[in-house]
Amino acid sequence: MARAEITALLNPRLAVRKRIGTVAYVIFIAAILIGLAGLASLLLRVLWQGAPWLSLHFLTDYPSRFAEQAGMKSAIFGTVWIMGLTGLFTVPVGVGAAVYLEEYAPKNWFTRIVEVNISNLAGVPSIVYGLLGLAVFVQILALGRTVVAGALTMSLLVMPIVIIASREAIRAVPSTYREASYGLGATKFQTVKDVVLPHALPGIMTGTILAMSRAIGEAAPMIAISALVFLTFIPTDPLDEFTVMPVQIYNWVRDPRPEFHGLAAAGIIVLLAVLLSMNAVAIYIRNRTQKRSEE
Amino acid sequence: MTTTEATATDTTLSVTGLDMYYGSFRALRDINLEVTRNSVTALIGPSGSGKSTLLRCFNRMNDLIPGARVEGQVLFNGEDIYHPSIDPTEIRLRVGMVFQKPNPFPKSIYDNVAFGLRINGFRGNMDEAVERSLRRAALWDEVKDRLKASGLTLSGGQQQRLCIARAVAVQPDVILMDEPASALDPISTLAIEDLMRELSRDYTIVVVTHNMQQAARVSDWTAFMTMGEDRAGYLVEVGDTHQIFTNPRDERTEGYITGRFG
Amino acid sequence: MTTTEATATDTTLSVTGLDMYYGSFRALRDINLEVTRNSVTALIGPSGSGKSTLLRCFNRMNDLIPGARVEGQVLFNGEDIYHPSIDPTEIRLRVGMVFQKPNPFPKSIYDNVAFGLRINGFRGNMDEAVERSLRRAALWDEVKDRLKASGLTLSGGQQQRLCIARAVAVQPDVILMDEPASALDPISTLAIEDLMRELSRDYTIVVVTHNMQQAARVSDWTAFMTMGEDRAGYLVEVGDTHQIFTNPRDERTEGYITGRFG
Amino acid sequence: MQLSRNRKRGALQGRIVHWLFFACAAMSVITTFGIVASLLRESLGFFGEIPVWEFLFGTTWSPILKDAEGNRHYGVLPLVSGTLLVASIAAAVAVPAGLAIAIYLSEYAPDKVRRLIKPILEVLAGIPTVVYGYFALTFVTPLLRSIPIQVFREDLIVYNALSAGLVMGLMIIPMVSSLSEDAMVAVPRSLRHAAYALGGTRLEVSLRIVVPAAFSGIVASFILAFSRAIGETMLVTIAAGATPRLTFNPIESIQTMTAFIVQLAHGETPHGSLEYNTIFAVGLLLFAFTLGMNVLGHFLVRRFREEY
Amino acid sequence: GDSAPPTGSNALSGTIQIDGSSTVFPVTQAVAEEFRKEQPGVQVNVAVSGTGGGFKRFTVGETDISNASRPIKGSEAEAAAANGVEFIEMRVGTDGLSVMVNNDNDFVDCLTVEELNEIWKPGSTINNWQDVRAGFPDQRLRLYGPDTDSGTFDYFTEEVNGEVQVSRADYTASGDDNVLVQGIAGDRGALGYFGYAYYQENKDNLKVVAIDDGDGCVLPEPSTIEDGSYKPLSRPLFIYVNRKSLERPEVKAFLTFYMDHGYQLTGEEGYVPVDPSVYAANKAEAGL
Ligand SMILES: Nc1ncnc2c1ncn2[C@@H]1O[C@H](COP(=O)(O)OP(=O)(O)OP(=O)(O)O)[C@@H](O)[C@H]1O
Ligand SMILES: Nc1ncnc2c1ncn2[C@@H]1O[C@H](COP(=O)(O)OP(=O)(O)OP(=O)(O)O)[C@@H](O)[C@H]1O
Ligand SMILES: [Mg+2]
Ligand SMILES: [Mg+2]
Repeated sequence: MARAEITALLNPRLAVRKRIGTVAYVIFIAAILIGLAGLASLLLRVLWQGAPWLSLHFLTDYPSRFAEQAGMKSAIFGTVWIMGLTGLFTVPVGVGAAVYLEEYAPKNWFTRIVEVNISNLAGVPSIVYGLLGLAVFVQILALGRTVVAGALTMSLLVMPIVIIASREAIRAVPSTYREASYGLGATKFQTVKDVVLPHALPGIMTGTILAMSRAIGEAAPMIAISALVFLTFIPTDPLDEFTVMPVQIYNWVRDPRPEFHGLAAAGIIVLLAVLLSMNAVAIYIRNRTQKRSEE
Repeated sequence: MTTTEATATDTTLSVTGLDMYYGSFRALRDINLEVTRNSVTALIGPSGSGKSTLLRCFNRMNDLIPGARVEGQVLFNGEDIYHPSIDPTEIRLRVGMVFQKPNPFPKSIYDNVAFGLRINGFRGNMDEAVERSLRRAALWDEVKDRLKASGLTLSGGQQQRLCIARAVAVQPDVILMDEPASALDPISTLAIEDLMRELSRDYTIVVVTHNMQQAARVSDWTAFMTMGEDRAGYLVEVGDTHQIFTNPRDERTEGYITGRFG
Repeated sequence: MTTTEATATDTTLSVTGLDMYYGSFRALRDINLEVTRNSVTALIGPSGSGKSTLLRCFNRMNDLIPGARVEGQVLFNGEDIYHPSIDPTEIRLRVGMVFQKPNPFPKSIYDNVAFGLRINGFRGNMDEAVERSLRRAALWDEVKDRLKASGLTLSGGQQQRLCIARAVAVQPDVILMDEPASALDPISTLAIEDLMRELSRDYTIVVVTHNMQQAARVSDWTAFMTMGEDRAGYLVEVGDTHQIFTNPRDERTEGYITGRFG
Repeated sequence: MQLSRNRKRGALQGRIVHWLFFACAAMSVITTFGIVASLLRESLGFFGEIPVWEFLFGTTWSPILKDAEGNRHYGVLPLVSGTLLVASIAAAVAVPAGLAIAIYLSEYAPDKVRRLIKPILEVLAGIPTVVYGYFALTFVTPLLRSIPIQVFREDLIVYNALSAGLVMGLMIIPMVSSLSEDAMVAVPRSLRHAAYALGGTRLEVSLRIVVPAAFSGIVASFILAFSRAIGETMLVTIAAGATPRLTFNPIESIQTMTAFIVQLAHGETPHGSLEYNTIFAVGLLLFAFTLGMNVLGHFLVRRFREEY
Repeated sequence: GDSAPPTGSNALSGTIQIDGSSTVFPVTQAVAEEFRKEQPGVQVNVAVSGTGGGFKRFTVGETDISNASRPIKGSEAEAAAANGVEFIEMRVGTDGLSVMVNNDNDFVDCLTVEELNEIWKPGSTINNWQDVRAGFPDQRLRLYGPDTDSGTFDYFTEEVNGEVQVSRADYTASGDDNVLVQGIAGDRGALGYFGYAYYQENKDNLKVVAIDDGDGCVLPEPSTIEDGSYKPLSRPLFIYVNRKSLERPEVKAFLTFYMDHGYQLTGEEGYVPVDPSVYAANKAEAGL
């Protein structure tokens, strides 16, 4: 068959293909708009319903059976407690695990198992962590439905996030820094402590903030841990009982009185404000360090 | 500055006053070049002189790079390929390309060759077309028993011939090759060189190469490029390959060919 | 095979029958070499011949590569550095290293120099020690006003001198340098070369270089390495630099030095 | 030089530090064991009384409510069907939308647009799920009910799988899009160039070359997102209902495995009772479900990474 | 009692642990909230583990007060005795379960207990109002009720179906009464039941159904619930107090406050308070 015949058999229909391409493009854009519209309507809905209920006393008052008097003080303080302890438990262990995997671990089957295991733990539903906390911390270790039990549960839940992010950060430290340090007679621990970790710090912080913002919004495991619905006190030590913001919001959503839905929305606004500022800080740190390493 | 001795009707590609920019960086400056039909033209020159860039101007592959911009004219069979009414996909159908690193699709050998035909609505006998293209690329005997195997299972040299078969399948007029053998072992390289000579009976071939011996062996015409202080590439000299290699007119060409510089 | 003319007491490092493996790949074969105290020894040879590998055997940096293994003996001041009772960090303290790409820590200039002292429990006057080291590396005048600035704010050549100051600070016996100037401009390169000559009055220096002129300029002794068909690197010839460059005994050495091969 | 160094102490310290770091890493394995052991421990009592097969294949779930004969039923299939129903609706939203977004971001979007849109989508992934539950219940369901079709106006009740599934779909879009995009970005540029050089349009190159080449990564993103949907708790607790029902009708109220666990953990059933221990049995099943899918998903992610 | 803010010596501190029924919870929560204004130093934790769950903790001495929507069972009392826990029972009010239909429903005003039983018994297949009673129109019937994990459910099933937790399963169950309210308000054919308090909150959106237990149709109203004529869906609400806890001044103060304001707060929360004399009697028994 001659070339001309082949060329004749081709039917590039360019106009049609181009039109199909345009249609597809419109579909892609539409998909993005769906996502953005979903986000926008969610935020607007929350704002619209919650804004009238926002006020200073909402932050400084305890919950009440009267919507006008209700606030989320105990939930805010409970969340602060849980976050603080969770950070305290998670960061050393998570960073330690990451350091082990990146700097110390031999390439053997155990290391493989640990790695696979961590990525799987990241996918375990949060309510399952709640059951773990309920069985192990509340019941077996008899810590009760306390802040410390809640924080331990939350730590296990967000640990994989910290580990994965810290590993990325540690891996990004140029190996020339390690070599220079070893070349000066530093031990492995000195190299890790004085060279690797300082350089990986922004990445670790970003990962930690993201982990914390996950923890701040988790309600399910806290519901499994704590049955407290009404709390007029803020925890003063780790063995106090507690409630947290998302659980408070959940209780308000469940309330049959419509004005409490407004409170729930107001609570959501507070929660999202905290969350978004945490994310903004994380993004800021990420951008700043990216710029620096490009320099 | 151009010194092609072919007549106008024998010219497949004709470049006039071409400037090419990546954003604000001018990568090519005032290129003038005619490419003769059914022959092999070699582009040689030091690294960074814009050989690949020029090659990609011929089938508008540069369009894919954000910020890339062309000024001047490239005529393909007398038609301005940068004219607004021209669809780059159509140009690419008629000006095929083979890349430095063999890049078969992660599909079967058969589907690799059939890809271009399928998307272009080929209505003939596909099996025949695939076989013909593989034969054309001197690959048929080696793969005829495993057309369903993945293209990635082939050796490097076979992969490159598969890529040539893939380019040949849609029957382009021109085949552009950017260092097609530089990632291959010497034996595969010779096979590709033979293939180029063979294909040049029916196709116009433009090949970029770093290998002087290769340029001397396979090409009819040779164009030498280099770059100025501003890093913009330009064409120093174009001519009959034999003449360029034995008797270059420009001393920069001579310096490059004899390995004194570049 | 070794042809050092120094006496035993003048020998800082002495290598006997050294084989070195990366996993199952033998990178070095039967190396025998003596390094003379307070002199510059250059390691030259084609890429992949194992120069860096050999250099890293001298301060056990290869220990950090999983699967790396050494057979044979390396004596440092008469002591076997691969003896099980020896702590590699102690060896590295006494055998310093400067790398191809300047790699100051992302800390202040001061902290870069102080780093090695601090981790080794230095109890003297730190400011003095830092100043002395920076002077030693011919950097003091350029940085004395901005010791708190990040080491990364320096130019490439300054960074490399900072790395030398850092290495010098802990007062090692030997300084290993792996192509210390290859990432630098010519002027910085000359500064580093001067520095090497200067330092060799007090330190034993082993330097890997690709630059023949550099080897000829800075070194007292030159060792030429190449590799066999199995890609294992071995030592062809060691000798007085002047002799190696003017009158090599081995034709492979001559071929390499005159640029005919490698 | 006034360097001092206690080598022995250094070595010992090095070993201690090594083991400390090792212990940190081992924590993750201990956590997994803890999960399995505590779920098994608590559900053993349950399986002592209820045969496993009856649990797994029974079609009625009423661990509290008794039938006419005064019996309770422990067949978990209604919870499983409820879970799969919501997750499937979510997948039906998130898979096409996420894939389309991924194609757009990886093949079409200019760098600036991509850098703007990705963080916005990540915000979607970071919103607490109680918020999604609230949104589904107080916004999406009323919205659906305002659609002038008989099915929605008359038959759609406040708790339904549909709005929970739709909102969950919105929630997992970023997961699909970002993992799929990673997979597509990893496809070598040279393949795209080859396809363009053969006269392919952008869409053809995307759909015929990039998507197939990234296929296992894309499938992995689907699986991981689906697994996330299965494990999602608060959204369904708030919006999908508390009616264990073996149905695939999206306008019905159903109950998922996760919502059941919350219901009992939060409710009045005394701890330690057989009814109460059902939550650990359900938790065990849920864990097995998501574990299987995560292993598969991560296996696929790794496979596509090794391909090029 | 005196409701002067605490000054100096009479400011109390300590923690009071309360657990138990979700039905009584709103009342106790209201009391705790008001009490806090008087004694901000006293921490009152109110949990909801259900009447049974609450007694479980109460009888081992974990809690000071247990909310209950039924009298303590013999077995629970024995457990308390075994653990050395002595307690006082205090009646605080009455709850009337309300049966609801959609506001647009113009054909149902009253249902008999038998009809309710026919509808709600396990295995019941009644899905259309015309099967409930001859003369009712052809209108799809859909059922709403509380979560199976709630005291309301237990109580309703016991009274209507004869045995606790026995019920048909195919109804829309929700722990969130709001959903029930909304569900019934939005569904022409709906029928549902929940606590009287929630009906009170949503009087305008829902239509309440009178119940005929053989003595004619009776609507749930404070008077009918209190005098017991609203049968069988009214039930007593209690709190149980550990006698030992009573030795602590903060518990004493709290209970005094509870009994002083119980009448008002019970009413505010939508239940029917008992006669003021009962609160006084409670106080007397506890020695307050
Ligand atoms: N995508 C791009 N964006 C910006 N600049 C580019 C891009 N591609 C190439 N360049 C620049 O254009 C100039 C010419 O590059 P080109 O790749 O055409 O050179 P070449 O002659 O093919 O070199 P080589 O022999 O190394 O392949 C170089 O300075 C290069 O850095
Ligand atoms: N970490 C490693 N693992 C495995 N093989 C290695 C490693 N480092 C080097 N090699 C191999 O060992 C051989 C010698 O490498 P080496 O870097 O020592 O050569 P060189 O002489 O320094 O080369 P160059 O001049 O390019 O720096 C090479 O074949 C190299 O591939
Ligand atoms: Mg090129
Ligand atoms: Mg080297």
